[in-house]
Amino acid sequence: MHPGELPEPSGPGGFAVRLEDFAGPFEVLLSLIAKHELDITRIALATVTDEFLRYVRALHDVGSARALDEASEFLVVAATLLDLKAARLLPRGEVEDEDDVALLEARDLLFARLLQYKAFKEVAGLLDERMRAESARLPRAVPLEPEAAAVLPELDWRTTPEQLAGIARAVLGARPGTPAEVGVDHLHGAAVTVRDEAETLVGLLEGGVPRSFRALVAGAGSTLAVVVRFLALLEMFRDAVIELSQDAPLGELTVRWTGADIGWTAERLAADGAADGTADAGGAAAGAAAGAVRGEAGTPAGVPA
Amino acid sequence: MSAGTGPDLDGLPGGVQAAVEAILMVADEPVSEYRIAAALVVPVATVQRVLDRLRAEYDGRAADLGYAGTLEPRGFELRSTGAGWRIYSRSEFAPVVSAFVAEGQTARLSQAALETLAVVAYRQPVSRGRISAIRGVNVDGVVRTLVQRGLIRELERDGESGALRYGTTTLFLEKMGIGSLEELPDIAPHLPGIDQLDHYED
Amino acid sequence: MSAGTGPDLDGLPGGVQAAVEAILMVADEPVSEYRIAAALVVPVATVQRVLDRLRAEYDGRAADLGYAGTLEPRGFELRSTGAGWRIYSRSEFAPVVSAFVAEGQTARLSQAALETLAVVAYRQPVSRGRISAIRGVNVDGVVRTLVQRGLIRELERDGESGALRYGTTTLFLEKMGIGSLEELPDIAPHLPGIDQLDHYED
Repeated sequence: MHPGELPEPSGPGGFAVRLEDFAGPFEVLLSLIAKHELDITRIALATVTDEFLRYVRALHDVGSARALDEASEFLVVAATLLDLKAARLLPRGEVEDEDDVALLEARDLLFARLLQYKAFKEVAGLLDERMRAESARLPRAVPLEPEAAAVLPELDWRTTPEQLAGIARAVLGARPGTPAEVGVDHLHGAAVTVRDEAETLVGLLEGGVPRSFRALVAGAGSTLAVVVRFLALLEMFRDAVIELSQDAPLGELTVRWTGADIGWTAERLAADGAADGTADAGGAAAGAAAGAVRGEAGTPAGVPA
Repeated sequence: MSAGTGPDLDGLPGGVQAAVEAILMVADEPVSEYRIAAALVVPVATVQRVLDRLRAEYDGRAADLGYAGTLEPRGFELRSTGAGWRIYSRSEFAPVVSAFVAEGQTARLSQAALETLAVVAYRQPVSRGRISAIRGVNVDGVVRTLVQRGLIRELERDGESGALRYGTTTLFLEKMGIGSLEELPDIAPHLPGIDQLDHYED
Repeated sequence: MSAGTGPDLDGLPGGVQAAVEAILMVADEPVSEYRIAAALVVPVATVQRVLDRLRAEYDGRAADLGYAGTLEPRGFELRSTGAGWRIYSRSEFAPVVSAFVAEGQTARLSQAALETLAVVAYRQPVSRGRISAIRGVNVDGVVRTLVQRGLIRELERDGESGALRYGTTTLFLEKMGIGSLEELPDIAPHLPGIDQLDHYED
C-alpha cells in the first residue's frame, strides 16, 4: 500500500485497490479470488478496508450520491471475504476428521456464495436495463368502452353487506408491514405445554418407582414433546420434587419422585411461570440447559414439523 | 414547429402527429387538446389540427385529407366528448369486440375484486396507490374490472398528489340492497385509529 | 374469407384487418392469435398474417408491405411476446406519454430491490430466508415493496419449513417485455457451477 495516495474513482467500476500482490479495480480482485488465482489469505482485508474508507470519503467530499450505495455494497462483499478468509486460515489438519470436512465445505459454500452474489448482482443490472428500456413503451390498458362493457355476463352477486364488512375488517385490519402480533400460523405441530407434560411425568413417577429418562420420554410421540418433557423435568428439579442420578457420564439418567409430601402439582407451573417450550426445539433445549428460558407455562409450544 | 423548451418532436419518427397518437393510445381517460398541447409544448391550434386529421385518417376519409385514392378505415376511431379525446374500437366492430370480451369473463367477482371493493366502500375516496398499500398487491387490473362492472367510479383527483380517487356507485348500493353508505355495517371498532392508516399515503 | 358462423367481416369497413385492430384496442393484456381467431371465426394463419402486416404498417416499413413510397411510423407499435400481442406507445415518445398515464407508473427500483427481484426471478419459488442468505442482508422490507409493486407474489408455503415462498408475477413479465420466464436473460454465464449452488438449501 502506498500511504498518502488517494485511490482514484476509476470510472463506473468505482473502487480500486493497491496491495502488495495486486493493484486494480476491486471487482477484478474479487474475480481473481473467485477463480482461485489469488489466495484470499494473502489479502490484507484491513488494508482494503482502509483504502475503501478513503475512497468513499473522497466520493462524499465531491458530493457524489454513489458514496452510500458503494459503502453498503462493500460491506456485504467485505463480510463475505472476511468469512472466507477466516475459513481459509483455520488449521485444516487431516481430512479424515469430520470437523475438517465440514470446514472445507463451509469454505466452498463461502466461495459459492460470493460468486452467486456477484452473479445476481450482474443479472440485476440486466433486469434493470431491460425494464428501463421496456418502460419507455406503455401498454394500452384502458377501461372498456361502454358498448363493450355492456356485453359482460350479468354479475352473479352473492355478497351480503355483513360479508362485505367481514372482508373489509380482514383486509383493513391485517395491514402488511406492521403485524399486530408475530404470526405463528406457519408453525405447525400440536400444542405441547410444559404444564401438561409435567402432569404426565407426575403420573408416571408418583408411585415412587424410579424411572429412567429414556422410559419417561418413550411415549412422548414427537421430538417436541421430548424436549418439553425435558424442560418440565428441569422445572421439577428446581422445585426439588424429583431427584436425578446418573452413574457414569452419558449413562442412564434416573428420575425419582420426592414431592409426595409437599403436595406439589403441575398447576404450580401455571402460577409460578415456568420454562416454556419455544418455537425452536433446539433453541429451547439449549436455553433451558442454561437456565435462561423463562416464560408462561401453558403457552402452546410449536416447532416447524 | 415545437417551441424551444419542448421535446424535439420534429426529430422523432412521425413528428407531432405520432406524438399525439402515442398519448391517445395509452391514456386511460379522455384527454383535452389543452393538456396535449401543454405536454408537447406546441400551440393548441396545432393539436386541434392534428386531432382532426387523425380522426379523418382513422375513418378513411381520403378526400378530407387531400388524398387522390381511397383509404381503408382503421379498426379504431377517435371520439371527442366534453371530457376530451379518446381512442375507441370502431363501433361497427361491436359484435366481434363483444364476442372477444364476453369470452374469458366470469359472472362472479374474484376474491381479489371483493377485497378491493371492500376497501373502496369503507375508505372512499381512495386512490389506487393507497388500495395497493393496504392490500399489499398491485390493484390496477382489479380496479379496472370494478369500474367496468359499474361498482366503483372515478371521483375527483386528490388535491395534493393529483392521484385519481375512487368511490362506490349507486349500482353498488343496489347490489348490496341498501339505500346509502350509512347503512353499511359498522367496522370501526375493529380497526386501528385513522391516524395510523394515514401512513398509507401514496 | 370468414366462415359461415362468424360475423360478416368482409362487409365491414376495413375487413379482417380492422376487426383485429378493434380487438387489440379493448385488450388490457397480451392476446394470442388463437383468441383473436376464435372471436372472429377466421383461421389462425389469417390472423397471424394480419398481425405481421399491422406491425410492419405501424412501424412504417413500407418496403415490407410492398409500397413504393415511404410510410410514416405511427405513434404506437404492435409487439409480440410469448404471452401474445399488445399495443404499446412507441418508445421514442416516452417523455411525452408518461404524463398522461394517471398511476401505475412506477418509479425506478432501488439496487437492493433489483437484486432481490433477480434472486426471486431465477430461484423461484424461494423463501425470504434464502434470499437473505444469498444477498447477505435482511430482505423483509424489500420483499414487501416488490409485492406491493405487483412484481412478485406469495406462492405456496414450503412443505418442510412452512416458510412462505415467492415467485414473479405476470406484471413482472410485462415490465420485462417477455412472455414467459424462459425468455429471461441467461444467468448461466454469471454463475459458478450449478452443483455448487445446490448446497444453498434453507
